Amino acid sequence: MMENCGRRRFLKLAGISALGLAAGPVHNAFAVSGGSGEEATAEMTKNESAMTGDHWAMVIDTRKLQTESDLEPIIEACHNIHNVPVNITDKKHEIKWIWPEEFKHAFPSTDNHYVNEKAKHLPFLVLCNHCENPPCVRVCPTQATFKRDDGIVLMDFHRCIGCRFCMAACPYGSRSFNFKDPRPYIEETHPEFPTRMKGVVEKCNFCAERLAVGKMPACAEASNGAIVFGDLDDPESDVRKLLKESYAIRRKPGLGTGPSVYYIV
Amino acid sequence: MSGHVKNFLEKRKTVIIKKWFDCVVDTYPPETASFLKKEKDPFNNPVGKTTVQCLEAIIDHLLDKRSEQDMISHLDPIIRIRSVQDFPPSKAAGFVLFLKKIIREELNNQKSKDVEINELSALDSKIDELVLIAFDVYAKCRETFYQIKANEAKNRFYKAFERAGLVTGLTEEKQDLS
Amino acid sequence: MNVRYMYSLIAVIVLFLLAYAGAEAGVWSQYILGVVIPYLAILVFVVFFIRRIVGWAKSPVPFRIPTTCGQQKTLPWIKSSWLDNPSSRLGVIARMFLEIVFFRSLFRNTKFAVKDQNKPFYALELWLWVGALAFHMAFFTVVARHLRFFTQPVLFPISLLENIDSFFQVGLPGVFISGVVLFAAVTFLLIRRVLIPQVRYISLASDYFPLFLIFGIAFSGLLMRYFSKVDVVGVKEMAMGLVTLHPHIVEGVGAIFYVHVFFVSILLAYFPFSKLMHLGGIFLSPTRNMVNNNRAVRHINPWNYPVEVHTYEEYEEEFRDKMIEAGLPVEKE
Amino acid sequence: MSKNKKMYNRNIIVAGLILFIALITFPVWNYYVFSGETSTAPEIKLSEKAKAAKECVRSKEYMKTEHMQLLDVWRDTVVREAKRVYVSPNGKSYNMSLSSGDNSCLGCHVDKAEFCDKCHNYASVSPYCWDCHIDPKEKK
Amino acid sequence: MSDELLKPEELIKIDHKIPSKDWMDTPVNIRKGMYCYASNPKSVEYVGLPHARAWNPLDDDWKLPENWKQIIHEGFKERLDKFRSFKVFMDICVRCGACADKCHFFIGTGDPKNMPVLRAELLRSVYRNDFTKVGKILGKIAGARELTIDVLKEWWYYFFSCTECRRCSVFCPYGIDTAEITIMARELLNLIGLNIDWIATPVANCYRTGNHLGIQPHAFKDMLDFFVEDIEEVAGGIQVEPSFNRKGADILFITPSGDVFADPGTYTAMGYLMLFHYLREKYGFDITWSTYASEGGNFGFFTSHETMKRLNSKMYAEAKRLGVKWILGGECGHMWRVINQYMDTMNGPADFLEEPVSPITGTKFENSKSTKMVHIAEFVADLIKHDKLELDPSRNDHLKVTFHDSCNPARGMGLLDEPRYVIQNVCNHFYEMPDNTIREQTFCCGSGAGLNAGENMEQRMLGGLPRANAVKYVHEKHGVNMLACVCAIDRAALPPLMEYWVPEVDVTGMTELVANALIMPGQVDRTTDLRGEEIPGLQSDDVKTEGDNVEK
Repeated sequence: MMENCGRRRFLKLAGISALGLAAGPVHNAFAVSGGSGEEATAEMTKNESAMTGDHWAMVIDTRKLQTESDLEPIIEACHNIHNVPVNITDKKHEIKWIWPEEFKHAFPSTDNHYVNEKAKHLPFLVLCNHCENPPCVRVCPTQATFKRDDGIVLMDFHRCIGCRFCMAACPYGSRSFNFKDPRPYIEETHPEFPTRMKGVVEKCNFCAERLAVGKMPACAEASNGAIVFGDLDDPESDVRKLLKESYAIRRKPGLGTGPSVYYIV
Repeated sequence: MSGHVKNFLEKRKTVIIKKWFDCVVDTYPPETASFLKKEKDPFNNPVGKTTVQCLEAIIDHLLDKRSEQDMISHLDPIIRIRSVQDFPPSKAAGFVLFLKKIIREELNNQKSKDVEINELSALDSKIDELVLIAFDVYAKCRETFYQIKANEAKNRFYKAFERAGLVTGLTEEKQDLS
Repeated sequence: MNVRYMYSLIAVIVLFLLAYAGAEAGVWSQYILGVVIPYLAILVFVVFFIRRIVGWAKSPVPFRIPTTCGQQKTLPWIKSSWLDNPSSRLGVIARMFLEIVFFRSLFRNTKFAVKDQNKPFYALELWLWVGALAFHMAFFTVVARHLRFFTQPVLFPISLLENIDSFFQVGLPGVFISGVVLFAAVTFLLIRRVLIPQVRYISLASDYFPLFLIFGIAFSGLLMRYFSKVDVVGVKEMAMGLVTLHPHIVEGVGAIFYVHVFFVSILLAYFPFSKLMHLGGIFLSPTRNMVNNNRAVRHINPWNYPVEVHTYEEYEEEFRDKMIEAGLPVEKE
Repeated sequence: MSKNKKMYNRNIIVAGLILFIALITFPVWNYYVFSGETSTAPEIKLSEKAKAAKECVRSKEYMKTEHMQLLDVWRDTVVREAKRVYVSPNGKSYNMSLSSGDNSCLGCHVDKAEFCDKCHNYASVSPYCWDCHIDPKEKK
Repeated sequence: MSDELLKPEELIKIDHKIPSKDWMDTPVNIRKGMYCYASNPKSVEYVGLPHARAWNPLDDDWKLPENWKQIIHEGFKERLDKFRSFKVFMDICVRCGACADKCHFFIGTGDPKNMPVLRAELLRSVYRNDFTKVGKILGKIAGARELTIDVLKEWWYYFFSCTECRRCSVFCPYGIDTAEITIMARELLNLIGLNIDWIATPVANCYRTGNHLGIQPHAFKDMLDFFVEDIEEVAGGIQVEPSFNRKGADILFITPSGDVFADPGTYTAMGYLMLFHYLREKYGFDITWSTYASEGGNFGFFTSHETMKRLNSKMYAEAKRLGVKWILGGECGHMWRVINQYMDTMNGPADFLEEPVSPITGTKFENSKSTKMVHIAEFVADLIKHDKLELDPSRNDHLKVTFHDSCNPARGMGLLDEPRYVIQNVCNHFYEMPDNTIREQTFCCGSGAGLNAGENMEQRMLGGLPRANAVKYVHEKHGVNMLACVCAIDRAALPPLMEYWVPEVDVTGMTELVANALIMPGQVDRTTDLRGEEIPGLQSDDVKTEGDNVEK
């Protein structure tokens, strides 16, 4: 059943659905005689242990992340398991999923010119905001970037054609482009997760592959509780509780993209 | 003539011309008809282009007051062509009559109540008039044609010989046919 | 219903049924379809193709009759059209190249249209050109790509071609653009022949037959690749068997493969007896492959023979008196 | 008049015909003159694990011709629908992954070179799976 | 009564949807006005062509020789063996249809068999039946059919409805040249005595007297003498002195006899005389006319290769007899196709002549170094380029000129820019017709290749319609009133064509325009053009020119 669905999409993409219509009956005729005529009876399901949610979100407690060295293990954990090529020295070609940013860059629209000295020098951990209204999804011509039902803005690397419209559309600079083959720049590849190829855009995926097997995102796990991940639509969730307790801000709220990453300051 | 017919013609002009053109063009063999309809280049398709231009002009001026001389000039190009093509006179000039049927069809289609029966018969007689003019034009074209034919040999050779004084004795009878 | 295309359609359907039945009947008939017929077809193709060309070559080109489509080479300050009116071998080669590879004469189809009253503009009427070019280019690419079945190891240019052809990485297996274009183009050419009355009128059964056949070939090919898969490794094994002259049948490859191969064989065998010979003929077309240097270099007609002429002497004999009277000089007073 | 034996423009036409024959017979002489490589199709060597498992996610025939389609479906389903478990017609569950984990394709068919590349090379198919996915054995 | 006959519904019904029958099953309908009379047996006999007899195309019985099928079959075979063009063109057409709407006869008449592809199929169908195995086995399915009397009649009708203009060949992806096929078909038809009189009689005349009207030598001279008088009148006392058959002249001049005998070619002939006179006075130019080779045009070309060769032979023979250095050719269409593509091969090598050099400018005509014959447009263009002619283009100011490329110089030679250069230097008002109707895409006058008869006037009017239509366009847009050309058949065929379709436009030759503008040495004020018409502006008070009151 699922396979049928997949084939339909393929046809649409290939632009030869007309041929497909004509081919259908002939295909069936041949299927009996040659090749394999097996009926598709397999099923595809989620893992039993998979975490499910309606609106995944992240709350970063900046009070607990005071210095660059607090951030380092978190970043490393992420980049490591996702095979992010960290050895690229050329700043312009740098690939990053999660990284430290100064306050004024992270929150440029705050109209307070006189930020307190502490916040001014505090490194803020930034990543893809998995917006509620993601502009990157709107501009993607191949639907390689899409928004899942659980709120995660995900990239299908198979489909990315490297047009970089999404990079232009993202107001947070959360996306990086592979100008060259990333493999030589990865210290140790992690076989569980694929690398990318040249000409593909990448970004944080909220560890969708870990959620699928019931694990928390790598950054949250490595943060000693400074990063909390959970379902925003669940009033009982940790994130909701946190947000109820403390004052939190989001990046560039004026743009109306609705980030799912909150910062407690 | 009152304005109803005029309005109607103006409103449905494109459709009427299209239908009329199709009818006229269908007087040719089908392979040719499709060429005449399809080919847009006026230089690769002078017959089709002239035909459509003339039909347009005729519809535009059908109800004009002082139309006889104008109508001749509108009918001339198309009939000039048809008169040397392989048509009997009835077909070469009779295409005008298609208009009657087409206008009636259109009136029916539109369920137009505005146009009264006497208006319609007035229109019919306009078209009849047009047919007669068309026959005049046809006759004129054929006449021109035969004059050209008759004159050709004369113009081509006789004239030159005559100028050269190589022909004598016929000068009195010489009449200019051109 | 037009009998001409019905004949051809029925012929192709019959061929299909033959191949289909053969593929199902057993190994012996598969052997005929997969080995005997392809060998025969190639043999017929090569032998009769050459015979046809040699046949043409046996007729001389008595006169130099290029169609000149541009300014001749003349006074040095008048720019001549070296390509459309070639005055040198090089020009002819370039002209032939553009003709054969890009169908330049078809491209010439300009149309003139008057838009606003006095502003004429030219448009190119290019559908036939686009269709024909797409068809031939795609056909060539598809054939070249098929060499992957006939070479081992697969040669670099062939894999390169494959990579370019599947540039748009859509789905799995990746879509070859050439295959889709070929199918679309052959459909277009077929529909054009059936639908445009003018072209239908001039078309013969022998115009529809190859189109239906190639349609069948393209269709079965696409079917095999994208829908009703066959055992590609088995296919290659059989193809290599043909190439190495150790032919054999691989079982379980699928009937559609035999249909495909049978259609291709028929096309090959039919080729030398049909208008498809324009492939060879275009090289021999005197109006295109000759230099227009007629007045500068004498062309020799191998069968030139003396003819009876009306000599000056005979002429003077008849009119001498009148000539003398008119004061015209004569040879004999 | 003409003897009907002679060919005109003989040289160029014969040269053209020789070129034509050379092109047509290219695969044959290419094989005999240059490659000479064995023409038989490669045998797939199953890993011990695969042998032990006896069956794949689908039948052998199905996998032979449709594996690319299956993978195409898998990758979409995994990425876009977050479904990662494949329950085969006979009820067994598999991890819908090309290369990660024991229960993935390469988890069972451990030798990519033997299992994938051999046939792909033979049929001149160069899937771009491995541009991103990592063969655990090749892991740097 | 009129109700019965002319009910629109009925008319429409009758005319709608003629069932599309296969062309092979549609027998030819030889229509009045659309065919030329059969050849006069005397003419056929005179040149010794076979099966001379009186016959009528409208009769059922064409009085064919008993074994006509065999004659055609053998003739067909012989030509396949002799002409690669013929053989290849019979085999490789794919019927793509690119040529279909390129033929002026198809455009004008709408007769589908006038599509070049179908015209050729008339012959190809028989070829398949007689000479290919597939055709023999599959017959009609393979597009083959037997040669029957109906097919033969069809051949005769449609191959004498082709002007061999080669326009279709330009668009054919294989360069299939319908002219070539028509030439072969006409050769075959001539084998059984089927020709048209407008070809057969000129052929006989050319053969005997040297020109297609059969004008005898003294009359030819008289005619030119008359031009001498005329020139004296219009050119203000200039006394030109043409010479004839003069041995030892530098150059021999050959032009179609139409220029000497038929209006408006005669004005072109006067132009030649004035030009030569000017050059003699100024530069000592030495040229002679010939009464023996007094026809450049070659109607043999429309009959058979052999006849073409027989007529063409006179040019070299005369040049040799007179001992000239090279030959200058006048304005003519198919004459130049023959000279350019056949003459040297057929009747050369002309090793008794010298490689042409302009005695005035010293220019070597490299492109004609073997054939030794130069086109007058090339010659004059060279003179103008070297500033050897004193010209006053304003004398042509009353003319708004467009140029019609004649088929043969355009597509069988490539003479496109020379005449344009000349005309633009002698006229101030020059306008081109639309691009797809000029140069290599030029439309035929509709009367070429021997179809310039009187009886087929409808055919000529329709064949010339595309050309006339383009002229009409520039006439309406720019006020063009003069159609220039470099072809004698054009000068004969275009005037009636213009008279019918665009009556305000007249026809001229290139050299007439040159002579109009040429400032003759010692001339008194010229107030008229060569036609004796007052040039507006040069007269104290303008007199309206006559042409204006021609009735519409």
